Amino acid sequence: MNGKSVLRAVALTVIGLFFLFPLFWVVLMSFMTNADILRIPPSPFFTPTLHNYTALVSGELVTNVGTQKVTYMLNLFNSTVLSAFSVILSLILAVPAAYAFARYKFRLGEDIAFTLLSFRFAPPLLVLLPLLLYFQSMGLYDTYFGLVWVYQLITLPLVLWIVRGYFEDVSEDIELAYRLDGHSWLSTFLRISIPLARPGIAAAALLSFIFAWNNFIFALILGSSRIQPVTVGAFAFVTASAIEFGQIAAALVFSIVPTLVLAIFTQRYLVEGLSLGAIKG
Amino acid sequence: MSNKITGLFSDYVAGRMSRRELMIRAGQLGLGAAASAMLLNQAQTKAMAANFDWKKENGKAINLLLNKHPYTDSLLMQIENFKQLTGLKVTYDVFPEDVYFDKVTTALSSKSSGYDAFMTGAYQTWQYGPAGWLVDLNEFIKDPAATAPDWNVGDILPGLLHSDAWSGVPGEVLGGPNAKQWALPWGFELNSIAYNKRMFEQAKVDPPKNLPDLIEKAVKLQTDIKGIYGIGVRGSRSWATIHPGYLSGLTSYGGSDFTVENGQLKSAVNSPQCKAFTKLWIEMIQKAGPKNWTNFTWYEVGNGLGAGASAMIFDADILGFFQQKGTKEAGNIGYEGFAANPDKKEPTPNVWIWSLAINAASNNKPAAWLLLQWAAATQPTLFGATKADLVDPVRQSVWDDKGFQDRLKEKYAGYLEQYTASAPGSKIYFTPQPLFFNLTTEWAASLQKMYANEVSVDEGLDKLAESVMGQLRDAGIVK
Amino acid sequence: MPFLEITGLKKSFRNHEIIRDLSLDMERGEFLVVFGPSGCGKTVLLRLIAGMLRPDAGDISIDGQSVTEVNPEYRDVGMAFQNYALYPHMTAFDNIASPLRSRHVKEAEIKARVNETARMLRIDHVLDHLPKALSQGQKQRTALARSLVGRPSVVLLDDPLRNVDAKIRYEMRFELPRVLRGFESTVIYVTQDYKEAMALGDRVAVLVDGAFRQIGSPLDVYDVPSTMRIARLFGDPPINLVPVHPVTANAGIEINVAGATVRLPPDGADFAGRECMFGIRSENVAVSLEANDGIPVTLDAITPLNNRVVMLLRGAEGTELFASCPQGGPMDRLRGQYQAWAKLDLAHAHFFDRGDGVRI
Amino acid sequence: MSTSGVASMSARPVVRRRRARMAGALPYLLSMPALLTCIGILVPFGTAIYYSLERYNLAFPATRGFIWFANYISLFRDATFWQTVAVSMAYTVLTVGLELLLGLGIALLLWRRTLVTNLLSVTLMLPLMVAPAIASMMWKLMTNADFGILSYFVSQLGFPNFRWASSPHTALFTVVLVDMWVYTPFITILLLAGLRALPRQPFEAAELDGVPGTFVFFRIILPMLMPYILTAGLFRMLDSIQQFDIIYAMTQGGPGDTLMVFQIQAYTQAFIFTNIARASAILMVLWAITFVLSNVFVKNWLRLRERARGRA
Repeated sequence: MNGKSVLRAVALTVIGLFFLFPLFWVVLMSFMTNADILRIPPSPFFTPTLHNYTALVSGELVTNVGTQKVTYMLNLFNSTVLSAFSVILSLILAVPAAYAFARYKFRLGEDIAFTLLSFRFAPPLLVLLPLLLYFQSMGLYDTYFGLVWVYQLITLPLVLWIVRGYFEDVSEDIELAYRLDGHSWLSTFLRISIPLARPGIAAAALLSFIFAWNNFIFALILGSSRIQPVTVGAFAFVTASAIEFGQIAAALVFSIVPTLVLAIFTQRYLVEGLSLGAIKG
Repeated sequence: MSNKITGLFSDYVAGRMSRRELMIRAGQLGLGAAASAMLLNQAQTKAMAANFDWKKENGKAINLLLNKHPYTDSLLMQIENFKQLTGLKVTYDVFPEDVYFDKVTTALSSKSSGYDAFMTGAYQTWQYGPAGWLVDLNEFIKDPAATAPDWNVGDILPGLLHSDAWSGVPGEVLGGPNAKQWALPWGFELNSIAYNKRMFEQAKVDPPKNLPDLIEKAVKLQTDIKGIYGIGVRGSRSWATIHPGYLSGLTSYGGSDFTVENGQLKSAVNSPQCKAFTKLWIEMIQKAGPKNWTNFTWYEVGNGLGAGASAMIFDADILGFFQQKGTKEAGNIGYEGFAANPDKKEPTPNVWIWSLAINAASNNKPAAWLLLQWAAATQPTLFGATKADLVDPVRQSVWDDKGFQDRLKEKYAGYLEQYTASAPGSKIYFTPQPLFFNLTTEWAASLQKMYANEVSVDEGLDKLAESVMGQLRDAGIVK
Repeated sequence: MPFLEITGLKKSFRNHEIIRDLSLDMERGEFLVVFGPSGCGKTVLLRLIAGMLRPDAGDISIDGQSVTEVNPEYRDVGMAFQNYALYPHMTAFDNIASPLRSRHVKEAEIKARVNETARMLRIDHVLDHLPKALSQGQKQRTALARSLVGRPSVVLLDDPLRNVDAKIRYEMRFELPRVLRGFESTVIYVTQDYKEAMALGDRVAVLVDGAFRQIGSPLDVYDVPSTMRIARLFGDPPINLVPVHPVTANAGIEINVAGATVRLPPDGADFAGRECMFGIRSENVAVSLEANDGIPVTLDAITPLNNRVVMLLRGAEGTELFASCPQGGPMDRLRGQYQAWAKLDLAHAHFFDRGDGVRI
Repeated sequence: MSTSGVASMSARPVVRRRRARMAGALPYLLSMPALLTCIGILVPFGTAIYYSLERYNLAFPATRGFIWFANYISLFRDATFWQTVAVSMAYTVLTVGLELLLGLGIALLLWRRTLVTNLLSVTLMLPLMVAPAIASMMWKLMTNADFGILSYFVSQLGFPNFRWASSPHTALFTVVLVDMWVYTPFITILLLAGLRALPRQPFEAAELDGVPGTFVFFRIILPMLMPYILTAGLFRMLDSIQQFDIIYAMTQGGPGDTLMVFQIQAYTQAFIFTNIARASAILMVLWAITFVLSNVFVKNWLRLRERARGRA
């Protein structure tokens, strides 16, 4: 092992510690009682309990002030539905658009692209109150549809701009070749352009899913408690009587799982696809 | 069987049987204490129906906006009884406290009829009321047709009832002649000392008598006992930092947020009393407060006491109450009324009141009032106070109730005494005005600066006063 | 009637004219080599024929039908790209099969035809590989196979031998015509290599600055280049070009080449007094070391090239001339500098206008 | 070769259909759905602009009225507002800058595909999957002076009085640290994707020990990676300048006014003080700044794309 690779190993270890230790600690906490968590000084030695998880699943949380109802599973479901549909819709809308901006230089093209991006930087707070008014008058208040629509502000620009970059890296000749083989524009788009941009699409899908997953202000203001995502759900363990840190930790662990699954799934595309990315003409 | 049981309890409620006898007979029928309590509660709820038509809104539906809180738990435990009693359909949204008021403010501001009634603090009504989002509950309270004769509004602690009533004129006294009853007190907190008996014994000190004494003892405690800090109080950059210990102490020192001269508000945050007290307060935190005081919210204060990180707290009494169960220091918590000013004997605790209010945009106001009326009625309050954690209850009769007192004596030694000492002087000591949150938030921020020695107390408070007056002027509240 | 007919084609990008008024006629089954330096507009021309670009003016018609308005997929044009443009996510087989699939040919027949074509190009053993697993030569053949397998009426080959190593390039020079003949397609073959042009084409079209400057048999282009530019592009070593000022002297025309006076044969056209360029290819310059006839020059350097030797001559005024002669002569073993005499075969001399470079 | 093939071919009638008329409209047809879906948001946005030109505090319905730019003027006269601008900028520059550096470094370390790096490239994504609001709660606990594991470590390292987010001197450092923890993976993913999308051949040598030499890095990798860096930086900038969750959960903008960034200032105005007009004005300024900044990013992005194109 030469000096350079030693250095490399050290660097990776330090980085790994910085990013993973807090999570490791959270996982430990998810098996602790609140009393164990609030020890001075904190200590990794304790008798583990599944109570935090069972409470989340059963929806019954027994605390120092009686039993509380926990809707976390519902929150988990909501988050999954909202994020998944938001991403799917964004892909359907943004991938063709991204292709248009990447492939054709057309009048107002860049302006439209920038406008679409600019939706990302309208601060949610700014539009929330008016949005609430319109949602109520349009009957969109407290509907998944309404939220998925608003979530496009978060997910669509991201998908658009990431995927666009990848389309620009796909060689035009390959598309032309396929056209000359006698295939229509559409099947060229579906069978050549999209597969070749797949790593980008995978990355964009994953990231926008994460951003949709982490948002909560929209659902909070534009929906009732039956439609709230995990983010709001986790706050429910912060009550006047105590912060149930163990619950929050367990909730956090749960909330990671769906995204993690998606990440592992897309990772395949990232790795596989990237080797054939950037087939420049 | 079930008839037999219900019959049994209705007999008791009708006074045809002693409580002792009831419990024995219930035992014979194989009922545990908890179960009997529920049944008793049911029977008593039915009894409420005797001399008032609770069913007048029968079949209507109301939707509640509630905060995740032990009070809410107590309400929901009994909600079935309310449905039976009134024949109303009740749905509710419960939101975590962290985001609760964001939800309330937006929901109300949209003027939607989605929620008929909701939980609120008294301070929020100073915004919601003038904004026109609330109903003046006097319409109902004063209307015999709307309110049960035995509901007995007089039983609700007057200080609290008044604290929820305001004319909307900045500076005009709470509960004054032409005040509107914006909300109905439901459960409340007054501010006093909760301390760790174990530590106090170890350091051989007894509960502090006043602020200088407190500082002294706090310092002694944290020098005698390793790894703890003397006193926990809130310190985050939020209005919530001002209203508990700080304002209670300030009041005791004769300070106040405003003075009213011929109807004109004048900021008093830089009065000599205020400066004197604030100096002590900052000294207290710097000498014996938590290291990360500026991050301290309700939760850090509570955890500190419960987990044995702090020797005492000066905050809501129920915060100490909650730490008595399920925490490391459970059982070691003692309670003490507190008058900060050495020259004063009677505590003057500021209070936080969880209240219920009706949305002005609601289409079912009478139905909503039924819920408020029921929730704050003697019987459900008593149930909450004894079987759940509706503490502190707002009804004198509940405080006088033997069952409730027993419960406190049993598990919360000293709590009742603390309360009796504090109660007489406890009310909201803020001057009602719609910029309450602007003032208190900025106040907290400048306390943080003083704590970090970025500004002197005098300078900080002078700046604060100046800025407050400026904002009042901009808002057209003062000339 | 021509099979492929291009008339008055124009295309410019950002008011920069790439194709200017280009016309071309091709017979069915003809093999045309388009030869031109890089940046002459070859790629744009191909994209126009393929239909990926739309001309600003002019018309393209195949088999009597105008295709200017027709989408690429309907033009029945095949193309092999310089960079192959293989589909990286498909096997060689699927790459080649693609044109057939688009026409919903039965799988059985697809299999037969792909294998047949692959065999012809000797890549039948790698059909199940992904492009990234293929060698340069195999990629190139796959691309070729894909462009041919559908037997399009027009096949465009964009410098297909550019990126393959010398050996394969050499083989393909022989192989391509054979294969293409089998497919009876009308082929446009673009190259930057004049030897390829000479070797392959029935006709060579020289594309310079977006227009064909000369279209003819490879030999015509070599022997009778229509412009100085073309003359330069063809030939290795490059043709000798000397600025001359012909004068009428004692009943004939004389020019001054490398400080010596050369008398032109009487049949030479009369261009006395015109500023022009005198061009002569190296093989038409004979060099002798003894006989004191011809232009006195210094023989500066000698290098073998293919099966000839090339000599660098320097005349008076430092004019440099290339001469070459078959190997096996006396020149082979010479090294260093010599006094020598160059003799020009004026029958193969070219004269170009010094202004527009057009042949005189 | 079989003549049958030829026969079947020449038998095939060559139909050359005309080009669809909409050819020129295609790009518009492709981008319109996305645009139309989002355009709905412009309506509330317009309303918000209007609010910012009003005197509008929910608590004083009576005094509501149109006052043109008075809100903006009073903002620009307000020292605390400029403090807000300064803090937000500092926060944005720090987070985006540090995360780009760290993210790029990690991406390079993970470039070479081995079992370890593949594993890490997923696990290092984990922090991004935790909602910042919740992550910050955890960080607040872990940096708690009494119960916090990190405080414990730091004190073991000899800094028993390190105050993390509670001291004006270290508050910014702390929230930036949390931001880096949460969002660096975002950059890493994008850059790793870009890195692995680069044509490999030029770097085979460089890749041997996984870390490319400085020359290769600055002359080849960095330029080719620039578009990806800009995309990543752009989106980080958009989120960073609008940061709310982390700072609010950790310090609510304190101590003092140390961390009163745009969104916290606006949130306090809108939801605590019910002063909708002022909040809208603040956010409009934020919007304008964001607009300009992202314009810079996009312009450069397009320029680089063009150059990349030229190279290709």
